[in-house]
Amino acid sequence: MQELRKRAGELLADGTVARVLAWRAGDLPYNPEPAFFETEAELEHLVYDGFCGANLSKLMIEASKLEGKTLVCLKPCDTYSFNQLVKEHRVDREKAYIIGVGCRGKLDIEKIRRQGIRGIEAVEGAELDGPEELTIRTFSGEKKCAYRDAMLERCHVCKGKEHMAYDELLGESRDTKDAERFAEVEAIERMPAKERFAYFQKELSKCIRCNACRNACPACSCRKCVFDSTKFDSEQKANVDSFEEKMFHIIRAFHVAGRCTDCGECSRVCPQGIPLHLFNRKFIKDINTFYGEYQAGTGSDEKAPLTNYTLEDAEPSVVRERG
Amino acid sequence: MKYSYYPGCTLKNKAKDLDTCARASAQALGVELEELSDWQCCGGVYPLGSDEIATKLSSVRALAQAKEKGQALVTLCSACHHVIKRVNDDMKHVEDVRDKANRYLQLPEPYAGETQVLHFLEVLRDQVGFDTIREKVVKPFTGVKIGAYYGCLLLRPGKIMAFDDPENPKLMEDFIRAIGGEPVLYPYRNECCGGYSSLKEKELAGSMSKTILRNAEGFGAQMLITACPLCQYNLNQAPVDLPVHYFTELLAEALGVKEEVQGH
Amino acid sequence: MTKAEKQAEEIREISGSDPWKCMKCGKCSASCPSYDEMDIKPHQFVSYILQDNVEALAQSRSLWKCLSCFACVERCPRDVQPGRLVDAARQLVVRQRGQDYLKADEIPELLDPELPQQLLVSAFRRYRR
Amino acid sequence: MQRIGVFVCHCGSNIAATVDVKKVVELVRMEPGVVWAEDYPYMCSEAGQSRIAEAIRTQKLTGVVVCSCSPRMHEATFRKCAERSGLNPYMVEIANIREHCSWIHKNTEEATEKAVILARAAIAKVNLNTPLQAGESRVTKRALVIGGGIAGIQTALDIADAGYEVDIVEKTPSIGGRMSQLDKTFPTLDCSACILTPKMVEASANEKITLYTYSEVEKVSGFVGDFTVDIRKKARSVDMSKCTGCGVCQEKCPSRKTPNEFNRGLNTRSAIYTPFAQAIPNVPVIDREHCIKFQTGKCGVCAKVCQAGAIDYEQKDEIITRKYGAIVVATGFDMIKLDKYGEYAYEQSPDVITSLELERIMNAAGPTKGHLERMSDHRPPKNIVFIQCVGSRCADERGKSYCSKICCMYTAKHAMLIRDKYPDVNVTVFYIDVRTPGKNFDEFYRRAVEEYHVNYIKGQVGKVTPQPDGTLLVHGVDLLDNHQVKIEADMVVLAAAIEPNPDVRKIATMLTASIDTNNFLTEAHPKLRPVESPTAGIFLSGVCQGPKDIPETVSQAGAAAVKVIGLLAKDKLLTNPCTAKADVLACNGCSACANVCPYGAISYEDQEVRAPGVREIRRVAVVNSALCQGCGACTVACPSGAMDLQGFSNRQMIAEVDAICR
Amino acid sequence: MSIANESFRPKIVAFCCNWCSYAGADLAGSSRLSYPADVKIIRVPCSCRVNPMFILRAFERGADGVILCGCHPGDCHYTTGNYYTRRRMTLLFSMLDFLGVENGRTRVEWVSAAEGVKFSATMNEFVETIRALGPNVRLGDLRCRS
Repeated sequence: MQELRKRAGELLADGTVARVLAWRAGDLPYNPEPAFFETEAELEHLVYDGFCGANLSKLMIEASKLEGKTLVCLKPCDTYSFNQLVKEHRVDREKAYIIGVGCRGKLDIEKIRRQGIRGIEAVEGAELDGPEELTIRTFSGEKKCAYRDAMLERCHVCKGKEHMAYDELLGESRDTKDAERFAEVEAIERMPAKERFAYFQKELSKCIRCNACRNACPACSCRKCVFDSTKFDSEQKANVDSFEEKMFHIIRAFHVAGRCTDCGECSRVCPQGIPLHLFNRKFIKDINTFYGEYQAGTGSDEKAPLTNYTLEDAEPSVVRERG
Repeated sequence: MKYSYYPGCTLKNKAKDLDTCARASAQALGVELEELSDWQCCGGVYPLGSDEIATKLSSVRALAQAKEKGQALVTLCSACHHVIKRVNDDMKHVEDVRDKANRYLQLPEPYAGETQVLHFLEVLRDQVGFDTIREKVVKPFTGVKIGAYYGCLLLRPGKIMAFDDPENPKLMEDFIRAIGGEPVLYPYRNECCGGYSSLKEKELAGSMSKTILRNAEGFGAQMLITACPLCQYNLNQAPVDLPVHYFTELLAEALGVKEEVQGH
Repeated sequence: MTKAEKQAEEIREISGSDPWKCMKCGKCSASCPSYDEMDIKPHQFVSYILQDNVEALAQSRSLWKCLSCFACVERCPRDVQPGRLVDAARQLVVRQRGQDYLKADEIPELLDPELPQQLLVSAFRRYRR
Repeated sequence: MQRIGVFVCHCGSNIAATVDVKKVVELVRMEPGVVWAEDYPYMCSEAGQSRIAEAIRTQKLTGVVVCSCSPRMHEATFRKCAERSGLNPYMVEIANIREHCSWIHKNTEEATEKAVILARAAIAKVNLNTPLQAGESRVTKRALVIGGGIAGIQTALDIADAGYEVDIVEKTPSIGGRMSQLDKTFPTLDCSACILTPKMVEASANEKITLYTYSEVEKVSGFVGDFTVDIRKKARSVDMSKCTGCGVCQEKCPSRKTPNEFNRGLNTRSAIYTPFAQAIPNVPVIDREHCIKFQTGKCGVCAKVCQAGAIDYEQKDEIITRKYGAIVVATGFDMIKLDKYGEYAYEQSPDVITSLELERIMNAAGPTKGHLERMSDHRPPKNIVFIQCVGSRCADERGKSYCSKICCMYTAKHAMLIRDKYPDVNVTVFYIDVRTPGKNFDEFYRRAVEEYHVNYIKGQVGKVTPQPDGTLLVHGVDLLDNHQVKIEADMVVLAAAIEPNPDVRKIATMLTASIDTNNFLTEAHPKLRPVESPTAGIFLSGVCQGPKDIPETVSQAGAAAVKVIGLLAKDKLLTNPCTAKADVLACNGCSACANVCPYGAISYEDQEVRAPGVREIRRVAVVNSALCQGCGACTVACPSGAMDLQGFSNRQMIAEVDAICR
Repeated sequence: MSIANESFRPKIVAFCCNWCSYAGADLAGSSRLSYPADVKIIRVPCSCRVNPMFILRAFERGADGVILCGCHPGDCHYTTGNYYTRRRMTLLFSMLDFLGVENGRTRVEWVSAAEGVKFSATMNEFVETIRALGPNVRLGDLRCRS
């Protein structure tokens, strides 16, 4: 963290960058938030630890419009999103100075809470070079929790410790993958249709349409979302319960299919804890099965699966035939 | 190469040569034919009625047994091959037959046409390869003009049997070349010999067989080969002096294992 | 539905053949090795079914003369495959009327020492209940 | 709010017999926006159209819905009617209550209910319609004809005659096509070459016509009026400007074993060759695959003997790019392969031949110099059997489902010619039906029977069995006499089915012209637009569209030419206004739309975007409406809905969905 | 089929491309090849014009089945449109299946302008399937607030 502050300070000072995009402490010890820093003095508020899960690449859309370069701190998985945004002409690579920051997995406060740890006052050992065990101070004393057990779901299916884009690297990264990426999706696929339906009905019923997922998702970056515009609407809008409520998540997943890098921000930010990444990951799995392995954001100029085709593609009836 | 083997009734009796020569040749070629335990007669003719089930069950039993062993099922007699291959096709594609047969048989695992049914000639062509046979031949039939007689059952209906081009087959001709002989092409090689009509309509079968033999003879054949005991019987009944052998007899002879067989 | 219609329907069902596809080209009859023995010729079989004239088919000698050589099945350009209709009619007759073309007591005189089992088995299946 | 008029057509009884049109009128009156509704027996009639025109004027209609037949039938009619009455033609929508309703439903209540729903959907759509203006595009005054057979030649001659430039691209070294392989033509029995050769000469001499022989179409882009085509001129290895056509090279060429395609492989030709004596251009090509010089490097005899120094072993394929206003497909046909018909012994016996091979045998320039003889032993045949419908009218995968149409007539011709020249020869024809619709056709067939005593037997042949003595035993049946027929023939002629030239699939794909399951090109309308492809600017000539004989082919060739001339005579074409359009405010500039556009119609520009609170320069999508064909692929690729299709907009589609599901 | 299903009149939306399937439907009409009136056709220029939004909207408004018909792959009037359709719909249908919606309710069929028989047969079969499935409840209930 100190090193990062120092290096950011240098780059601000020598004019390489006009501002720094990183994280600063939030109102609680475990909710740092994305922030721009424009002076060296402000940098003392910069933090970087296991709770800095937020993917900053989407913020580069706005930053690209500003004068001068922006220093942006990207974790290995964030760089996929960054590349995807560059590919879609949303972010100007020339306007970014990327420090590829190290990552040993990011933390999910809910996972700590789920272990019965309540009244959290502080969490120690979350820093990059911290121990394998977290020490959590609570109202009722000190609790311990293995770092690994508090990791976000997405870190258990880590895409790897390599940065796909950077100008310089700072800090060690670790591949934290210890689960099968598609295991959850497959488990649901194995359920009978009625059970699947019940499962998703239960999950989606929690949605309060706060749009947190949409706001966090780097692929969901439309200037104006179709669910906020009148482009697909008809004159009878007021008479029925709105289209968006039912279909928002399906369409959202469809719109980002082939573009989603599986960064997991949607699930991380959902205040209701809906496993929204399942939609995206189902599409990724299908794309891999039907059209060959594809990972968005690797920086290749391969065509995206939904703007591509082969003469021998599977027919839609494959869905029915596989039962 | 290990296969389940279904000999059929006639091969255990009147057509022993067809069977024993095949076994000896197979051994010489490194093919293992494992006879199914307590197989039952296939019935000789494929029941065309789409609602016939009982008459198909013996074939299904044989097929299911081969499936359990994870082996392809090899047959020699054209009639058995025809019946079993077609029943297998029904089990694969006709839901009604499949359901009913499985309900009758109560197999540990339902059978749905998984077993591959091969005629021994197909094994020779596709699995062993005629080039390999050519290399292993010790007594080639050099200069002998041999006509292949396919008959009906191996070839038709072409879509299901998928044995060879039903109107212009060449598998047995390639076989004849492999054992060093000279194949004689004659147009009646896939015409009917009279089949089971020879029981009651001896004249009909006789005249049909005669036409076939005369035609083959006319094109210079010195002998005919066949895979079917009934064809052999019918052709032999006709008053034409042209020997008709099982193809396995020639194969065993060419491979130098015929004495062995007859020694038994 | 009259009885005749019902029987014709049954034959169509058993055979899985669609006689309406027939264009009366006669390739079946040209290919049939038993043609001369038959009173109702293979191509006529199709017309008889279309006219629901099953009674005539049931009385026909042709049922017992068909060799099941499948030449008509293979060559039919319209996928009607008259051989299947013949066989279905034979089935119907054998099942419903218990007619046997082959009587048990005539068998001994038909046998000869060379005769393969296959022949007997096939003939029994074809000619008897 | 629109002021919509709804017009319900009875179509005589076609609609009114099943749909209660009065009730439809009554119910649609209650739909939002509808200010006028009426029914009429024939809306497409002049009287019907004038009712629409009058309502537009008196009721000040801003939108029109016609409930009638398919829009593919009369949408254009009603749009023109609206335009004449001062209403933008794109404010008209059709509810298809005939093909999609009255003709397929029997129950009046059901059909009426459905008709009302279809009308509602159209009304809901019109409520959201906006006037659209067709753009204009220029017309390149030059036509391309693909295929240099009689169809292509005739089309080109007619176009050239009207004063337009036209190019013929022919794959083989000479124009002439199938007709040049024929000996005589029915029903007049004139010599094929005698009537074809003058046309070929005319085509080559016409200064408006450019021939690209030994050439193929490689790439096609653009659209009606403005196609850009790459033509590959294959290396001929002979300099066309120097060659005098003396033929010495062909005589001296030592490689003589190549099957002669022109004679259907019945004899062989040299590696340097012209397909036939009257070839145009009369310049040989070197078949590099069979040329000793190209295969081994040694030889060069042709170059040595060529006085004109025309042989050029270094010649390369050349790509020519040209612009055309219209393209005519005249790719013709071939006979099907007979390898799956083993029962006719075509592959087993050289004396079993196809009808086209017989044409070559009968032709004085053919492999037997016109003497009728067996290919096996060159003896004259005594008994010839013709078998009809080999591979035609088949329900299985061995053959074709259609009637090849020409076989009955050419077989009568063959039978007659043989009986005329060789009265001792017996000729038997096995037929299923004899089909002779055409002027003087049945008379022609009857002459074969009555005058020439050709033996016609109704019944198909089961099998042809070659006998040891060289005869061919034909196993047939006489269905009328009800007996099997066995004929000892010494020659059997098969009327094999014809099929479109296999190349046509590739060409159709390049042209985006639709093709049916048999590889015949589809016409825009089977009755009313039989020489046009549904793709604008593409026309059809000859057998590529369906089996036909020479007179029919020539008529169609002329008709295609007239359509081309009609198109080229225009200076400007109106373009389809139903094109994609981007809303720059919502455009992300992500390129998803451009990635799926098949026409390259979408580009990106940095534009200044102004909106409340926004004023910036952004990368946004721009559609070139002259290139856009209006498929809509881009609209779905666009996640923000910024890309929309005019005439089929997102909101219009949603309105239709809502109206149907209401 | 139960009696309840016999009386059930499903709402079925068929999107048909103008060049092939709509013409195929016209041909079915002119050949008088009937199919149930439950099917209502919406004309689109190409199957690739069909946005998943349209399909979900139809379900939301009470459709019981949605079928999309286009030119056979390789025969698209616009060369490539149906290839995109094929991918989009495969993924969309797979997702709906994943969510537990009956996969028989959605379908894509390639019907050429010449295939009036196929058009009618397809519609008959599709209506049959939907009737057997009964009214579409699940999709309608798949909302954020149950």
